[in-house]
Amino acid sequence: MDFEIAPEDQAFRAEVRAFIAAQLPPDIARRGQHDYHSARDDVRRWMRILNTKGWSAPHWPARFGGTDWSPLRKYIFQDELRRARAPVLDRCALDLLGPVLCTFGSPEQQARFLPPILNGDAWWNQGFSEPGSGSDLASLRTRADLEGDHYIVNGQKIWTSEAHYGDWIFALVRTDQTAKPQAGISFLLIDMKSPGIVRRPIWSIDEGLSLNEIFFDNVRVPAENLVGEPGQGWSYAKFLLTHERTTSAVVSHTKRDVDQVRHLAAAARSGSGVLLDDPAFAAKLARLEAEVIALEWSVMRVLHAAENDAAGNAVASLLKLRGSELSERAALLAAEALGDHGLAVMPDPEGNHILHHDGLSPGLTDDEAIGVSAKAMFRRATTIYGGASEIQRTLIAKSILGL
Amino acid sequence: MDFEIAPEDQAFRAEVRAFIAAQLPPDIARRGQHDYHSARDDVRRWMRILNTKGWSAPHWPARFGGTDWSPLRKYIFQDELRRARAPVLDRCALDLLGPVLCTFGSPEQQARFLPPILNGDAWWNQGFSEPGSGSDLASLRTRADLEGDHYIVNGQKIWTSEAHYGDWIFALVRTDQTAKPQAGISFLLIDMKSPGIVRRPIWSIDEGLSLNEIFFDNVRVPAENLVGEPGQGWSYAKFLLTHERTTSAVVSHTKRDVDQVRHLAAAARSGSGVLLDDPAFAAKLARLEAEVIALEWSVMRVLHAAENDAAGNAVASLLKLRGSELSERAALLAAEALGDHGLAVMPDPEGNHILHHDGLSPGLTDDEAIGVSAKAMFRRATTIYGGASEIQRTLIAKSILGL
Amino acid sequence: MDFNLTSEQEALADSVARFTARDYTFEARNRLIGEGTGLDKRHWQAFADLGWLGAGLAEDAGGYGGGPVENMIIMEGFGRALVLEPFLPVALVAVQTLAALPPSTLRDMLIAEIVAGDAIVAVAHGEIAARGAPDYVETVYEGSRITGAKSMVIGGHAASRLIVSARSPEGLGLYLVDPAASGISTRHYRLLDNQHAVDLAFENAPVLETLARPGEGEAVIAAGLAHGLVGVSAEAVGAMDAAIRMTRDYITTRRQFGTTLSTFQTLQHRMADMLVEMELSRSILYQGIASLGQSGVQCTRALAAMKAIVSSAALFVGRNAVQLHGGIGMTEEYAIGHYYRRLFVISGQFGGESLHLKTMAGLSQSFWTEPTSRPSPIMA
Amino acid sequence: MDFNLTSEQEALADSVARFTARDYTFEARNRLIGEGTGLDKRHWQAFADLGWLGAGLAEDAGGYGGGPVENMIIMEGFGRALVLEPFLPVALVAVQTLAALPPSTLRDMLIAEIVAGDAIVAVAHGEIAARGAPDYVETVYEGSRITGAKSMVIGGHAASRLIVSARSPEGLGLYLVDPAASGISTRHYRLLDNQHAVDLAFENAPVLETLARPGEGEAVIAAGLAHGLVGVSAEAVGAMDAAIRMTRDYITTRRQFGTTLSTFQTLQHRMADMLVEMELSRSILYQGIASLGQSGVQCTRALAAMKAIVSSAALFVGRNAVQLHGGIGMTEEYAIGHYYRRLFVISGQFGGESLHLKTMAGLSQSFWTEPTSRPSPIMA
Repeated sequence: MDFEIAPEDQAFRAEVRAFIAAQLPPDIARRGQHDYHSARDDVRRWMRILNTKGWSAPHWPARFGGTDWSPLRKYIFQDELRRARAPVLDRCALDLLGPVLCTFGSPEQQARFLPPILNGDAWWNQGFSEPGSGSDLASLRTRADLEGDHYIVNGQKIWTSEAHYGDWIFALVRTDQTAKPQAGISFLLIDMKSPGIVRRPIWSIDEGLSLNEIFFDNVRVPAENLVGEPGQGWSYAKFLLTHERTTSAVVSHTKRDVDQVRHLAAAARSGSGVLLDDPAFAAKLARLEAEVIALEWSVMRVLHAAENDAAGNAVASLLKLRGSELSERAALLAAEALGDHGLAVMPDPEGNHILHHDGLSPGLTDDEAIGVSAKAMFRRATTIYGGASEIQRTLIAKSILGL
Repeated sequence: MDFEIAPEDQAFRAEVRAFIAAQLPPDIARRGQHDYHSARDDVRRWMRILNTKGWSAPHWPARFGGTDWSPLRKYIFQDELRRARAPVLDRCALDLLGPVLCTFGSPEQQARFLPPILNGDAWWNQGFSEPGSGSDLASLRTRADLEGDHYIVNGQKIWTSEAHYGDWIFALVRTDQTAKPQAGISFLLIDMKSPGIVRRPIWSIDEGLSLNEIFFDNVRVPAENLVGEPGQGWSYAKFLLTHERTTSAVVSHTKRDVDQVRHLAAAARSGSGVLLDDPAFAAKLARLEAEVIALEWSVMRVLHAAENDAAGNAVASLLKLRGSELSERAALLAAEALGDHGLAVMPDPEGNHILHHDGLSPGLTDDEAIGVSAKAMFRRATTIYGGASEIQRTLIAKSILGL
Repeated sequence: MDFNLTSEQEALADSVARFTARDYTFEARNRLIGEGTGLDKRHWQAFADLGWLGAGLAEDAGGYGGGPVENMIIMEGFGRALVLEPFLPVALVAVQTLAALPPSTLRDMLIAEIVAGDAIVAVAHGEIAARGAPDYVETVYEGSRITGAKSMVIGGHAASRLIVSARSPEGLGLYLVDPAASGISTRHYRLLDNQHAVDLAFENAPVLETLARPGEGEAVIAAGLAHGLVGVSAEAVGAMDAAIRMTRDYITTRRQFGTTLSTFQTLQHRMADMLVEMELSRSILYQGIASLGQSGVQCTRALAAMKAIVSSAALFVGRNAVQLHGGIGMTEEYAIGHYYRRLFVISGQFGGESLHLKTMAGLSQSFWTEPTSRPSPIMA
Repeated sequence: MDFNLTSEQEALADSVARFTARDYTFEARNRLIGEGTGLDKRHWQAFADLGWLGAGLAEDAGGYGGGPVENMIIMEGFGRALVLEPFLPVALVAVQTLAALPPSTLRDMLIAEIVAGDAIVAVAHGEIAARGAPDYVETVYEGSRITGAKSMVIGGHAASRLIVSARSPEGLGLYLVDPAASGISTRHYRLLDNQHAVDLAFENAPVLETLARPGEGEAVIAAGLAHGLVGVSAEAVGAMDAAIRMTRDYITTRRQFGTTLSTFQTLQHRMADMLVEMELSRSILYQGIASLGQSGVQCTRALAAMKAIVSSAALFVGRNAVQLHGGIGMTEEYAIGHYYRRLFVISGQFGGESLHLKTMAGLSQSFWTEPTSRPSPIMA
């Protein structure tokens, strides 16, 4: 056993940090301080910069434009991006679709779809959830019927993140109505400009827009856009959900949030002093910090565990459960740090993410404070999406404890 | 609505307080400060003093030696007993058996069994739980077979509190093997001196003795000792468990414990100051205190609610659930206040409650500190006995929320 | 003690329920949010016409003879319906602050105007650095002018008059101020629950009248805040109760994995815990009301305990109501999220759990302290 | 980084498991408790013979070349079996305190005697008012004499020598003391988990030798305590893991309401949470070990975070292990209650959660602070 990070990996971190510091455009960096979803243009610009360095998708195989970094280095890279508050990239394309295409896609699909992702040109959405299917994906009903060399897609997807940006969507669709629920599902790539697609924004309780509903009405999709084998969609979905075992911990995000809370609390007046010196608040922050440390070291264990290592799997299972809880707690604590203003709606100064265009704002000037209350509200979703905490506990009880 | 306590009730409290102050023997009062189960002799002496005043069993009907006090006054009386740390009386006899005998007992049973209870002469045990029945009472197996004018009792009871003191036991026994599980159960009074009874002490994790196992081997019990109708034992048990809807909150005990924590923390050194001035500890204590206030006012609501009032029942359901949690938390906080010594075994200076007679002790001299760590351990049981917290939550979900 | 509503109180509760059922459907409320002021003048007139603006005020102070129980009934009903108008800051905090002043023509006139619905008066007392602590005031009164800043004055955007607290060497005073006066700048914003509030900056701003002289303001403002704490706690109880019922109804109908969500034991137990939090909040709310007639220290402890419990319960119930709804609970278009937003704001309003625990810690009262003969009751 | 045991470490873990399986059955442990010292001389000799007393010590300091990982392996195994002997205070705290001293004949001799099992040396550092804080020492060293009091010296009842920390104007010094010397009174007691400890009172007690001069003791004692913190956390992980397995086995066999307890979803989820607490404790334990090579502040923060997590996890797992067992979990004669008792003591040992959160709060480190070039590593 050796728990030290090797000097080469520390040097790698320094290299990444220096690159970001030099290359991240200042205006994007400033917007990154705000707790809003990254703007489409910022993501595109930043992806192109990363692409010039070959760092758009480090976790893809090198032959598809990725790298051969170790799991630890891939983690360090993401960690430094979060530290710098670089734009949050198109995770659906990079983390979900990319690995599936690299593994199961045809050479034509790989050649056609992967490069635009690397260059930030195509934004992808994930079309899994449907109304009524929630955490129970096998019950999905969107159908794709083969007619000649096209699938005709009908149905509805929901909770589609960033679909208002989306150029393409990879969707689970039912191509065989007679097979068992999980066996009739295929993995289909659909151009969002196709006739018959309607998007409906779902404003969320933070008054922000990231979720959408998508309706498919006789949408024609070329049969060549089906990935892998028909009826294998379920196994590809499971592949992508387990492929990245540590992302759901969002630990680098939460580390950044803890630092943010400290920054805000050091500036927040509390009586004649500052909030960071209030023992009760400081203890809450310290507790959060300790839990985040424990989470990060759990990530380290998973990064270094073999794929089929039982202990590694056990630890991986807790990452989403606790990572999501800490993510929300960090956001709530940031709002608490702002006191009265943490209870207020703070519109994005760039004019995005506005449901009610009333121009009202408490007028915070600290970039770190902007959007904090929206984040506190939005993070309520963390323990719901991607398998609710209740589902995670059942998984842990059954798969690890054998209950 | 009126939330003020009437002046007459406040005067009543003052009267009770004055009586206890004048009558509680100093040696008993001092032992009352220790967090150990009350000694049999202390209970007997104190019951006789209360009996001279007619206050042994205020909640019994007046014609059986009780009082016609309002529910609030009965509560105030118990509250003042706890405030003074008077001995904890034989609750099985007073709260459980008494009401059953007053309601369902024959005149002969009432005349024979009630007066010795009032005078502290007879100590009663409750014989409900059995190995394997736990929270599932209907599955009990101890049988009583009628032979002539005697029942022959065979079986085993467990978790019998204070059975090492017991003169008599009221037990649920199966008198009809053919009836449905709950219908074949009767309520039988058994003299603990009967041949065929063996008691086995069960030392608990506080190294104290309050629990016992009782084995019945062909124990002959006169048929006249069966209370009410054969086969009605289940309904009597339900009657007694719901008769006192507020006792399970143990709120006066916990109030006393909160004051104890404050006392200990004011004396406990912490660096160059005292623990009570440590903001983190003070906040924990304040949180506990606030929850106890909420619990006590929940008790008030139940005391003033009609028996069949749905809202009152809803509140009554939470009393055991939260009362037990707070009871343990108060004990844990008292142990924490003692620092290193809260981790130590503290033998009762009177020589009772000792499992390992090794004479070792951290030598605390504050009567309020003695037994604190034992209490912290013993209170682990509060959320288990009398219907575990998990059972209580299910009851609330089903009976109040209709889930 | 009597925990039952009188017939008049029943009638008041019914009246509130009828009003909200008719005028405060979720759709109607959404329309009001869209209008951008959080205040419908017809609603406000209805509050006046129905007597609610003076329902919790003694007759000799210009009210309709009720007290904190009447306020509780209204606020609980408003909590159930997520009423947006600044009833609490005006009809509870401002009115009870005024009522704690010695009688005077000015005081009586202000109360009469508020009760009639003709004036909206808000109390500008809290400051950003106070974080809810009632006794921390930096704003200064000197030479008939006020300089300083006040934070999150709910309803302040609609107020024709402000009651401003400010410090002098002799102590806290209260001043009547015209928000349109020179030297006052206003920042209007929306809270997460769609209530409207303002931050105010005073730079040598003139006062119209002195309401409480320096050193006399502390007790007066404490009385107003005490009613505010009770009112917001009652509102929380109403909102929690409604959120729990809504969640119960949702999980008993929503099907997943071939059954309704309500059959899952962990969800049942979560709902039991939510119910417990709500009922404990209601219990300690009653205690808070009882404390309004008690001496200063006892009242301070009681209200701090109340708000500490209510703050944490509000967050717990609100968060879990969304959790049990799943994705739909996160949407603007579904009601439960708005309950969470209201409960979130309530959790921090008048100070959060930490502040009130700190207040309690500073008092160290035994549970059995004799109620003394009420030396300094917090309300008249 | 490598999270796998080396083959030597695997062998050590197997060796510990074999020893505890043979010598530390629950019945054997109960017999040892009955004997009343918490120390079986044959066990201690076995620890020496198996090389465990020096397993975590570098060769040049007189050990067998291992480090904190070896200590972790032993302590985790001891935690699983609830070993009673004062291995942690002697082989970790005392040995590592000595190892942090500059080499000297005396130091090397003491280490050699401990490693050989010939001497039991305990560190008398904690004081009742310190509540676990490592830097609070009132005990005074003046004129070659010690006056003051030390609290909960685990294993102190069996120690032939004590390392006592005491304050002089120049700072903290460490002194070798004969516990039988004049001026020392000892109070021997048992902890709730059946470990034995002593409180010591010094009244002008003589010292045998000065180990660290005034002002040089702080860093030395910090090194010993750091290893103690890591060791007790490893012990907690072992005890939690064993308690979780035991509880899992119990609820999968125990029947109630016509089914096994393990079919109830709330119990499944509780067990999941218990497992999560244990795994997070293990993760942060690794972090704690990694920190031993880092600079003072980073190490202090890391160890405080570790113990804060472990303290609360130990209580949570211990309490719920008993809860899920029901009544039988409360009995002395059943093993799970002893796990709770051990985990309860661990939770408070070397300071509880509150203390360590306070320590962290005083540091305010960013997560991305660059590891500097190790200016003042906590261990040699």
